[in-house]
Amino acid sequence: MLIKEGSIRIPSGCAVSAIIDRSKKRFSGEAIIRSISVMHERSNGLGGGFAAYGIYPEYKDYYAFHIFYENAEVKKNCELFLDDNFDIINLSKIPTQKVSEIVDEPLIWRYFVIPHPTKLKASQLDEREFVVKAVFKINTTIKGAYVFSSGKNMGVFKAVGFPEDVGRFYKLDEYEGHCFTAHGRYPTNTPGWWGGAHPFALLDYSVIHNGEISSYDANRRSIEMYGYKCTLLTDTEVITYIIDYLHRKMELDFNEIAAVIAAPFWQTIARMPEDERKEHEYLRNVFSSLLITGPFSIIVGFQDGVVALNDRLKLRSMVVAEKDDLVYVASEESAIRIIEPTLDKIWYPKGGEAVIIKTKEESKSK
Amino acid sequence: MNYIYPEYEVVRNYARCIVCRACENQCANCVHRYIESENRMESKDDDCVNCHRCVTICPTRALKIIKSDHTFRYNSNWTGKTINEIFKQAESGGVLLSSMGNPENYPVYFDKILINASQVTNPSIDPLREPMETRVFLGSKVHKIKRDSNGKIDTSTAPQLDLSVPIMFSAMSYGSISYNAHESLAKAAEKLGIYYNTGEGGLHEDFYKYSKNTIVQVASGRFGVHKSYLDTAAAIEIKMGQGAKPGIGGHLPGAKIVGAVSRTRMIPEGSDAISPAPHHDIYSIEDLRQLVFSLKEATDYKKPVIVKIAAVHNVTAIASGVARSGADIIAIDGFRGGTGAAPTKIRDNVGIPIELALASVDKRLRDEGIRDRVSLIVGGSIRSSTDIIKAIALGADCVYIGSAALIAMGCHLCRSCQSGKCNWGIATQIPNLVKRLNPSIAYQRLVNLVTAWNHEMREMLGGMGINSIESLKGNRLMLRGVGLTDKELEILGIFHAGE
Amino acid sequence: MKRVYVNEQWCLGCRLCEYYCAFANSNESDIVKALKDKKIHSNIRVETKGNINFAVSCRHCEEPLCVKGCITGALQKKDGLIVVDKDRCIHCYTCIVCCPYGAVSPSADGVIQKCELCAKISGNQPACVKGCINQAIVYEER
Amino acid sequence: MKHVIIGNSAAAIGAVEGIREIEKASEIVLISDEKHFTYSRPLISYYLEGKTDRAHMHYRDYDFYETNKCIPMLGVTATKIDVKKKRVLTVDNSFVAYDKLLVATGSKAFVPRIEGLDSVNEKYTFMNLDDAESLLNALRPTSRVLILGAGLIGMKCAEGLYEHVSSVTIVDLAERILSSILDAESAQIISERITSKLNILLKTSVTRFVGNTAYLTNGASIEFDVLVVAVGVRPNTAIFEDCGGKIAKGIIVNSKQETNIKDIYAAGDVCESYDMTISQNRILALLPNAYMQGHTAGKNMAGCETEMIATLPMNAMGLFGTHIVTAGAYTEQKFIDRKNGYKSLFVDGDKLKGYIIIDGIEKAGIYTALIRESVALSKEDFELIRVSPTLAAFSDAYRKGVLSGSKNK
Repeated sequence: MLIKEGSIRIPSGCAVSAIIDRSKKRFSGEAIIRSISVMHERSNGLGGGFAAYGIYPEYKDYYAFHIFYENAEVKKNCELFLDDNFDIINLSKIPTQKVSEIVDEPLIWRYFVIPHPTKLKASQLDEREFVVKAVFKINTTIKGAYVFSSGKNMGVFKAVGFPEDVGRFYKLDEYEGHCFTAHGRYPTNTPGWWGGAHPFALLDYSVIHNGEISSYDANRRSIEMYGYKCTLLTDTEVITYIIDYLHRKMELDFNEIAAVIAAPFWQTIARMPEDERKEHEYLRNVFSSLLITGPFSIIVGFQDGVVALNDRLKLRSMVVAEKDDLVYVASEESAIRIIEPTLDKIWYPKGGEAVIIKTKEESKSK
Repeated sequence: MNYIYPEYEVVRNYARCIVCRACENQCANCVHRYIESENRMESKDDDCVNCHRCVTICPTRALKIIKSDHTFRYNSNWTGKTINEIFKQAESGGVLLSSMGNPENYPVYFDKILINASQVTNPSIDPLREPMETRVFLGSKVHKIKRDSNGKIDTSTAPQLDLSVPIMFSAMSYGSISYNAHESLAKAAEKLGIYYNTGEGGLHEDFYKYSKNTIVQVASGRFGVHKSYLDTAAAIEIKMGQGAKPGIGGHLPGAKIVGAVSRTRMIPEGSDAISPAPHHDIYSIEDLRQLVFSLKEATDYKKPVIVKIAAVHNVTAIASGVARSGADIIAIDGFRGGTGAAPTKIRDNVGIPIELALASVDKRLRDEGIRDRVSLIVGGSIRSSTDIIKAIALGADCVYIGSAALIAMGCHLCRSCQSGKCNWGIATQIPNLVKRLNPSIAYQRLVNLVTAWNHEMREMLGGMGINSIESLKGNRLMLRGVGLTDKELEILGIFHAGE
Repeated sequence: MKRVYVNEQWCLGCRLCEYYCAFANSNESDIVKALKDKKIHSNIRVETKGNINFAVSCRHCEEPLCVKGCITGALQKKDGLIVVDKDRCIHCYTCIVCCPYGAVSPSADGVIQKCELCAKISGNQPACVKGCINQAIVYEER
Repeated sequence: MKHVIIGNSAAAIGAVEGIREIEKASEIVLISDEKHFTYSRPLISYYLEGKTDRAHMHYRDYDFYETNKCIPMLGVTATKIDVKKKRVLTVDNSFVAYDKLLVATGSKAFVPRIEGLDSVNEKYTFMNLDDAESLLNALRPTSRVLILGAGLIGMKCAEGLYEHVSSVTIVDLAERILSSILDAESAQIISERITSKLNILLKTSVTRFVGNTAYLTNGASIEFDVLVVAVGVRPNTAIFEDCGGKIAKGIIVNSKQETNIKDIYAAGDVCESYDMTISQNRILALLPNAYMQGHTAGKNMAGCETEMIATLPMNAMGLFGTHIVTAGAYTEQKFIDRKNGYKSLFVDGDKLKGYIIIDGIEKAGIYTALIRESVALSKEDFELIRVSPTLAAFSDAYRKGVLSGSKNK
């Protein structure tokens, strides 16, 4: 029997794509499906998924939990746990449609929740940390339940299958959001598991990733010291936790995060002006175990934007383009041209260069 | 009557011997002798320590040393070695003494661990074409971002050691090794951008110029410790134990306390230098904390403090305690570590393998969430670039090499340091022998060794798809065990090959 | 010009340089065949006094008294190197009287011999330098 | 600049090489009454003996004149120096103009007046190649040779012709052979070694010749077939003396080899040297000395002020297989070592002044250097030096200077 994610580490290659409207104008998920489908050859049908931001405006103050259940028994246990710790505002099955390519679907449920005030107070944690702890608790202790999305006004939709099929399965064209990311997976030695598909998300952070990082276990063993538990043993998972740790807990901005995880080479740092050099030396030294080596192109989604980043050698392709307020990121230019043939600007970010795209509201507030 | 039959025989090929007498000139044990009346050389096997000096310099390759096939009646319980040891002790009434590392047949875990490489899904990296970084900082790395009012990050850290490659020369005192050996290590450390360690013998005034590459040691004897000794160093190491002889102190005989050695140690000429087994001001972990902070106080908190411990059974708990004692760096010395002299029985039976000690300490510190508070240096028979790769993947930040450095300089592991008559000019204070080690050669050989290892490490890193050494640290998925039990794999925290 | 220099701080007095020199100048390819059971005549000689050892060979002087004194012209300075034309030496040993270093000596057949920096022998380093086990003998520009 | 050198032997060649160290392009003319390419005079005894031949006697490589761009006028005798017009007149009445002139005319054999000498048919001197050729032609296996003079020339001549003739007799007024370079004991050692080969008659001289019979002062008479006169040499000063040059026993020069006449230099056997071991001027008719004087003169002629290095007598010779080296002056205080042949070191106060060594000659140059550099013996390990000449005996500073290359003179 083949072993699924969590019991063994699975390296994989992939396709990534993202579209964001900086003016926060919402648009249908149809475009992202078209974009990712062009890169069909980069996936092998063992995983596909999407993160969509701005899709739950009516519940924007609640954490939207998307959960896979193996069976109804598990669901019951999990809901008991949720009930115990959260006020559940709304719960429903996530709407899907039958698609012949998508099989073996688990129970897929969605909950809009807010931490139970007394429980939160008793925990002495901040709200977000409380949510993270709860997600880990479910994922590590309730066997057969898996929270794969836990942010506000955003959701992750993923499955085993080609991404375009996954999109149709979840009826993504019926959602409207201001930002979508998509992932087509090419794992190398597994039938794939629904939970193992990308994006991988924690709170608002979603990560899609193409590559196979060679620093995995160094990163994993390091990040696990800070309260994370890598249950999937995938690159994406560990990258997500690192980003969560650096952004949410260490309060580094995304440029600083890039200087940690895709740090410039020492020889480059040596040539920097003194202030900049000191800062880079500091970040590389203090967070040395969070340096990520090996090929990757990642797109991190967060509440108000996306960040695209390549490994420092740029061992994976990634292209960024702009048209008016829309910004596109993809593994291949074709995935952008298919939805927007005429672009204002297109470029290939250098290895280790974080491309940070923020919505205008967010930019203004800064 | 001498019960002991010579262990080695000098074999001279008389058809090749040109009677140049270089062997005679170079043997401090006077094994070779010129017979004038016959114009030929003769050897006295009894005094041969098998150091290969004569063999190496013989211009015609006329010499070799073989193990004597003289034997006792077969007995796998009472071996010849055991019988001879009893003979020796019955004769002398003394403790058996030995030098260098434990030579006995215990498992070498490094040799049962294999390294990964990239194929297809992840490109290997060619270190000749892409940067391959081996720079390492040692010191406490507390994750806490402080910013000024402009949002600029405060970049100050606890004091760090900055190494071009994660290799340092481990503590070997001036006294146990020669002036020239010390100079070679110091020069090589400077050239390589790494550090060497004074050991517990103080720092000769000539070597203050290498201070930025010098780690000074504070050991139980406190020899040669004074204000400027501490001030000049890049880091200070408190020696709590040594892998070759955990639990006991040191003893440098008065015969070696001559001239500059005596001055440097700050003890009278000819007096035995006795390092007590414990530090008599450290009887528990809180005492260690006091010493750590005394040293930090004395040096203005500008230098990292290393605490060196021997790998013993409860090394994890000890390391955890040390990590919480204020030390910036922990050095763990495995049971194969070298020594200038140790009681044979202790050297060969006390302590645990460094691989297991490292794996469990690294895990314990991570479990406790304090791994970043300290850096880990491991030593005790690091023999090759692959040992280093494996050690780092198991969780070390850096390694100490001692024996390997000595071998690079010419040591042939004859394990007779205690005699003080090192034919290679390393473990001796006899001027005529000391001059045999020309630092300009020895230093270059050290530089070559580390450079070569660095090349190999870069190749292996590149093979794993890693281009910076920090991504290897603790990256145990890069390792697989072969022929190890489940328990061993569990302690090492690695999978078996094939898994 | 590069010359052979001896740093007595490192000279161990092992005399291997003498043997490597004799071998290099022997026209034999095997050191045993070249030197076994023979009295060696080397162009470099080790001197010893107590703990002091050093080897001496021709200094290739700027103003070589041996060349100036040579009555036949057998000793010549060519490109800074002092060489012997063995056919022209008639064993008068005026050069021995002239050389302040004792670096010229009679060979087995009486003809004068001296260090020629292994110029006629292949290799970019004189044999004594290559053979010195402690780099006490160096070949360099000073 | 035009340099003219009268002479073509060691001093002349030294001068050419000295000039060329300084000037690459100036004109050099060599005038020599000998017709031969420059050759080594001391080799004539080896030539006689057959140990060398004409092909190996050239003092410098055959391209020497071309390489050093000098014009040799060989077989041309210089007859006069015209100091006013700065030119040298030659036997064919032509002249060669000079800016700087070197007189390196060497020496000639001294032939004493002896009654009946004229009547001797086969009589020769032994100074140059032509002499050696003539002598060789005269020799027969049956020849009985009589040599007047047991000095260096006489003894080397005797060695050279010994194998070719039936007997050799040497007559000398001195009480020992090689009296100018050996003391009594060393001379005795040599005498003993060669007594079976040569008939040496000392403390006597020839009073008259009658045909091929020589009559000695001690009453004996010697029948001979060939006579060689080797009683001594005299410098060829005539040409210089004629133009007003100052001479004593030889031409008087200063330490730059300048004579009293402007732009005229002298070097070699024709001039005097200052013998540092006796603190006096004297003629030191020795090849190394000639070369060095010539070399010094040459450099000065080319405008590079150079002083002659300290000069002392030095001799090295092989005689019937025995090697003898000597140097300096023989003082009263001496240290004799008879372990390996014979060695006598002559000391004056704290300085080594001279030595005589027979057989154990290796590294003798170290003794020479001690003499030349007036080394204070008390500062070095003289006990060790006495046993054998070794640099190990010198003080650290001296030795390191020598070995480190700071003293490569």
